[in-house]
Amino acid sequence: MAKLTIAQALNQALEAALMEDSAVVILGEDVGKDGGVFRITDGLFEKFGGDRVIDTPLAESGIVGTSVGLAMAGMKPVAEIQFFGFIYETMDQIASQAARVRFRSLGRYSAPMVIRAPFGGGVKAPEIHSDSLEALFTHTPGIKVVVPSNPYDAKGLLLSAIDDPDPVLFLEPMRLYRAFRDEVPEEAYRVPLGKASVVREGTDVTLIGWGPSMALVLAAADELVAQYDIAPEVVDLRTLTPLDEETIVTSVQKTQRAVVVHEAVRTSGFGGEIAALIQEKAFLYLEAPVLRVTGYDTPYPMTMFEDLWLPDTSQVVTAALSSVRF
Amino acid sequence: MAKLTIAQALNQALEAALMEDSAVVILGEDVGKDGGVFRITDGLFEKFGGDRVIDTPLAESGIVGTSVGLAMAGMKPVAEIQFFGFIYETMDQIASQAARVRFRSLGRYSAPMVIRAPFGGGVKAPEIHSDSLEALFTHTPGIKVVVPSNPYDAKGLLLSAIDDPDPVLFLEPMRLYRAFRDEVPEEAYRVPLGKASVVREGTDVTLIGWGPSMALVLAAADELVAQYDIAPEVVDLRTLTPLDEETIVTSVQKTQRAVVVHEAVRTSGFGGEIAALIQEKAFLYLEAPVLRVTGYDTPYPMTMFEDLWLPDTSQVVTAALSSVRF
Amino acid sequence: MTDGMEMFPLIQRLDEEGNLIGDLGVLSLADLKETYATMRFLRTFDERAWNLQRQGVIGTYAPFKGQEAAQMGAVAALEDTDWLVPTYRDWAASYLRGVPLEHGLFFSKGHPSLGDIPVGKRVLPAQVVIAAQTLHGVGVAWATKLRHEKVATVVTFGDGATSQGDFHEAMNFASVLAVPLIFFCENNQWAISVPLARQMHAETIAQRSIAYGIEGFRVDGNDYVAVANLMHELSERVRNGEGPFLVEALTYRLGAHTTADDPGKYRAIEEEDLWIRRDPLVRLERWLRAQGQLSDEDLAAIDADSERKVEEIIAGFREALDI
Amino acid sequence: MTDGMEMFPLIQRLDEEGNLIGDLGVLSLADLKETYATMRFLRTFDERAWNLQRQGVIGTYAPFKGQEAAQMGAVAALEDTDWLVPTYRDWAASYLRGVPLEHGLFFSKGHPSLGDIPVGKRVLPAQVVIAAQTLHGVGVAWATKLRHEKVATVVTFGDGATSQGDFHEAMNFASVLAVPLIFFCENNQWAISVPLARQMHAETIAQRSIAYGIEGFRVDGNDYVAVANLMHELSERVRNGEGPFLVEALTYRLGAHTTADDPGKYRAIEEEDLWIRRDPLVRLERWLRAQGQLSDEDLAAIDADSERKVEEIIAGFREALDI
Amino acid sequence: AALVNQPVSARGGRALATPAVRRLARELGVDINMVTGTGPDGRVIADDLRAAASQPPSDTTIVGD
Ligand SMILES: Cc1ncc(C[n+]2csc(CCOP(=O)(O)OP(=O)(O)O)c2C)c(N)n1
Ligand SMILES: Cc1ncc(C[n+]2csc(CCOP(=O)(O)OP(=O)(O)O)c2C)c(N)n1
Ligand SMILES: [Mg+2]
Ligand SMILES: [Mg+2]
Ligand SMILES: [Mg+2]
Repeated sequence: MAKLTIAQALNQALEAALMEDSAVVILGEDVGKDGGVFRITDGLFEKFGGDRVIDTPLAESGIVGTSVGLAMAGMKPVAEIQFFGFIYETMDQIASQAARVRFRSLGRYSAPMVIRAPFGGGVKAPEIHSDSLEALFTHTPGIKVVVPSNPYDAKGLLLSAIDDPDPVLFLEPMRLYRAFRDEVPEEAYRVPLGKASVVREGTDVTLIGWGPSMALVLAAADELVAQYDIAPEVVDLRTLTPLDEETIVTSVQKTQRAVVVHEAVRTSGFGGEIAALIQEKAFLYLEAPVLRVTGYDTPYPMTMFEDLWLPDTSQVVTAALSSVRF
Repeated sequence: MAKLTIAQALNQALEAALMEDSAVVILGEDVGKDGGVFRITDGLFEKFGGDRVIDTPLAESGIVGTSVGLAMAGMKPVAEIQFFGFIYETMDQIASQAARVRFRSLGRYSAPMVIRAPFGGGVKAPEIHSDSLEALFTHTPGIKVVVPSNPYDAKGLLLSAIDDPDPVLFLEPMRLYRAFRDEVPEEAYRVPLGKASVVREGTDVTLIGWGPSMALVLAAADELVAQYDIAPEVVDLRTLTPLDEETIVTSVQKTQRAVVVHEAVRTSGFGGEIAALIQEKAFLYLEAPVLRVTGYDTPYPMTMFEDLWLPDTSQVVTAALSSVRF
Repeated sequence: MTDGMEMFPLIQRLDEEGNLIGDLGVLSLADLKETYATMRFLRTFDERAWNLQRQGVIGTYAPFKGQEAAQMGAVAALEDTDWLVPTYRDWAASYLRGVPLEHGLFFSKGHPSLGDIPVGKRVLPAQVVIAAQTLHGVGVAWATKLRHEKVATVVTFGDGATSQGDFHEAMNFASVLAVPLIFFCENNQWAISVPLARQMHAETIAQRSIAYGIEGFRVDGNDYVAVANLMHELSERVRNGEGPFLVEALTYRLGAHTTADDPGKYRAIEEEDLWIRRDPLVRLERWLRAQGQLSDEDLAAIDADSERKVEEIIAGFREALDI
Repeated sequence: MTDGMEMFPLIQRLDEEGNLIGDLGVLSLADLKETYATMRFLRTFDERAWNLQRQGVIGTYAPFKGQEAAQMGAVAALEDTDWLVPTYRDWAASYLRGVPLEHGLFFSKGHPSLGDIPVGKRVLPAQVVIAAQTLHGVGVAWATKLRHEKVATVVTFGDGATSQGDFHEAMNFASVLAVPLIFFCENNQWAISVPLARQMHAETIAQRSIAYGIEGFRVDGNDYVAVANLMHELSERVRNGEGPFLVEALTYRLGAHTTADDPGKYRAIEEEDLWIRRDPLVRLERWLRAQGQLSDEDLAAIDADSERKVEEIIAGFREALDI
Repeated sequence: AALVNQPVSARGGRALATPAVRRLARELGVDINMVTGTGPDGRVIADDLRAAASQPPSDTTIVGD
């Protein structure tokens, strides 16, 4: 099997989708000739032509709003928002439009569309480019939020997202685009939406993350095992909504402790929802409060200081230790 | 002292602000001659003229974006967004612009501006008009979120919001605009931002709400006392960010139980943040999980069914009872 | 600076006195008789809905009174395979495309059936967020183009909607992508309490087409003959790949913005009177009478028929909702 | 359909051969000698910044090479009390308004000092979100109008920015409110990899002014004499309450979008060559030489001076960041 | 209804304890508020409960069921 980066795995998924279904079109800023600023759509314009892979004018609401129309009329648009921070421009078209099509029309229409966006920090990008805003969409009924953290999931989840009959926000951890390679099957396999993955079994504390934070969580898990003889269970949520509550609750009922890790600012981040859920569903099992390792409650800093701002492995280790030792 | 509705109290606050400071201007859709669709700015156009109370073109991003410019250049704009559901149009100008002015310019510029918006359900308004989206902004560093629930607070908080040197989102529970009257002093008093109010002292369970949900919380509290001999402590948050953690934690340490009530959909609502916070800060005191009474995880329904969808007093009572009996 | 009125002279075929300027174009006398009956029925419905709200039977209703010719003309040229992407005031237009008029009542009642477009009818549910549907119109038209279907899409919106960023993005996308779409603006000159002159500084909405390098048209929206003919021409042209186009239909909201609104607060009675004289129904009636095609008896029959149909609709509505 | 090129003929005063068409207008020969020296210095800085990135000293940098005349002209007429509301590529324009050039390096380094505008200078921090600043420009200009200050505001943005809804809302608000603002578009013909023809269907950006009922101008953005003269005229007019205006300055991004970008993927070398011949610096040099006002020695002196100043800036920058 | 005598825990009648310990108290049928905590800050820990459970019930305490 070929070893691919997340970027390559995504490119394969998009190519497979374009081949499988003539209703699939890719649109966004610079996704055509340029192959996207992160080269995720590289080569697709050349292979499928300008009717399938479309450079749009520079207007995010336009990209998402026309996608809603395309989708209602039977196409399957896969829109790229160049950086997640620019998603603000599209909030009405996502939350009041795409997410409500099925509801508004009593199922007469649906909006089978995917909005892809690179997100997360650590790549020294300018202001607004690195923000983690997934919690805005986990609070938006009608849209699914999917966040892969490795090449295998990236390909399989993206194909499932494109198959989905309703809108899916697909968030790609840009720091991990080319950070490592994994074995990725050639064929167009699917990874189901709505299922978390227990990437490491353990008994002492459940570490929960998604997308970019999985890198820290996995490194912290190694350290906990190696240095502290602690056996963490590691859960990669993969899909934030609909949330796989069962996997989370089962794990915490076993370990009785949990730490949630995300890059987004702390207040009202998705970590708060996870903590609220755990204390509600596994209350009598808890030996320690659910702890959160997150970004600070400030705007994402200028990148000279992003490493100071971003949660890191040692913070995850510290949180896990305080949980275990509580 | 005059007994005023929330609507009248807000009108008084706006009039006082326009009189006190020539930098204050009011802008929005239909705020001028029409006095606003809820008549909150009634009479102000006549009193202060079209340079101070301005009907803008129909464009919310334009309203907020020009307000950012006005504020950076020394004015104190008070912008009205006709219904909170249309705030999506302005997300970039609020979250990436207004909220970051001070941070971006290292304090060289600031954006002293208020964005007012009626919100919440129960008034049989069309689609998108009734959504409770406060959690999108509690997740936005750099902007304060203020939500009065009664006439006295409404006036005092709005004046404090206008005084504030940074942007404030001021959310007005439209169902309560004219629901009842309270004594409101004539003068331009202030109610400080960032301070919750313990509106009823009790020992058995802490009920937490804000804005429209306070109506249910207070009714439920009465019922708990009268019918179940339970003494709830009632906290009206008034300001969501910055949050008055101390008041919440102190109360829950005393009562050992908490129920949070909001109209917004459950997942990633601000109730999740409150629950996460309580289990973290008062963990060893908790006799029961923090419970949430919220809207369902669906788009706000067509209003024929809104009463079925909206949280009601009996749900708050039930949650308080399950907490106490846990 | 450009004089929009001069660049986009008002297209008219039937003036407010009921005089035909030129000919009927693609329309026939029979068409106009039918149109008149339908328009009268729609007017009856609209006024009746208003009264139902006043009686407390339904909630907030947005009347289309005065805009019947614009809405009917907007869809006059559409085939079964064509699309309509409407806004919240377009009950008349949607009705002609197969959406029951009850939907207007469902809307005012906050009933979900409002969104239940009959299967096979190519109409989107009424849009509440101003201008959001303009982008959906672009997407729908683009989908038909990508599939090489020979169909036209019409997206409707108000004058106020042209201030929104989405309108601009839609016009720009549509023109760059050359999609088979007609942007149809019902310029009723008010956005709730804001008159057009405070909504924009340009003289006409039609001139906004220039910003996108496409053709624009300004038509008397109270003149069904003019609107229908223009839309026949343009929908044929978009089906042939010549779109998009922008049409400004100059009309007037004779009623309040909604039943929750009081126009007395912000607009002059003289203006209303002026536009009452320009009523689209009146000029059609005058012309038909002048042709000897409409007698008092005909009129009584049309009215009776309208009443009956409206009663039926309301009965069905009440039954559906059990009220 | 309207021919934008015809309606908005390109305003030129110094052609690419260095021939003056007409006269210098409000500028003097001395002005142009100084302008040339400054432009050369700015070019030196920009090229040096590019190299610093290649050496790994700084991060992503957005070069303004080729757009110097447009940026310098945009602010040529501004007084101390006037405002500039710039976008992320406007280091040259901001520099002339009192913002140290280091800020361009701070930006590429992700250093917060980027936003630390010197006290007393009426410039906003560089904007990253495309078109967001156009609305801030309207607000700033509106504030000055409300306070009856007699000042002009200039907001700058790229061609790509004109596709955003915020641009439209800004143009519309500005025209309705009649604010003293000049919208200055640096049309460098590319938005990263997207050429203007895929960005919009209209022939010119200037013609978008018609949509708002305001005056628009299309000027050769590589011709400092033309841009500076136009901005003198317009800033005086906006101070007198005649604004807003839209200016399209036709220019070209000679470099890559940023140091992270490879234009070879999407644009033809012939096009780049064409615009190298239209370099704003070259035509100024030709003209000055023809006037006998620029010798090889003068040039060497200017270069030496530029180098020295750039070295100083970089030294200061390295010291500030301790790198 | 439960009839309870004067609580003896660290803070005026209400025990400090993790929810998991509270569960154990339920399982053992011990009124956690009657148990003296020996954990950090007087927190009731599992061993405290087990000790309390192995003691014969005091005649003044009846835990209702
Ligand atoms: C984005 C948004 N902002 C505000 C509103 C509230 N609103 C409803 S109708 C209306 C005026 C619309 O005017 P126009 O587009 O001219 O349409 P008309 O009502 O005249 O048909 C406003 C401001 C809304 N529905 N959506
Ligand atoms: C809202 C938003 N969308 C996308 C981007 C990413 N982006 C940065 S520059 C750019 C192209 C801008 O083109 P133009 O406005 O012509 O300015 P130029 O770079 O040519 O100076 C894009 C798409 C952004 N910064 N903001
Ligand atoms: Mg917008
Ligand atoms: Mg209107
Ligand atoms: Mg450009």
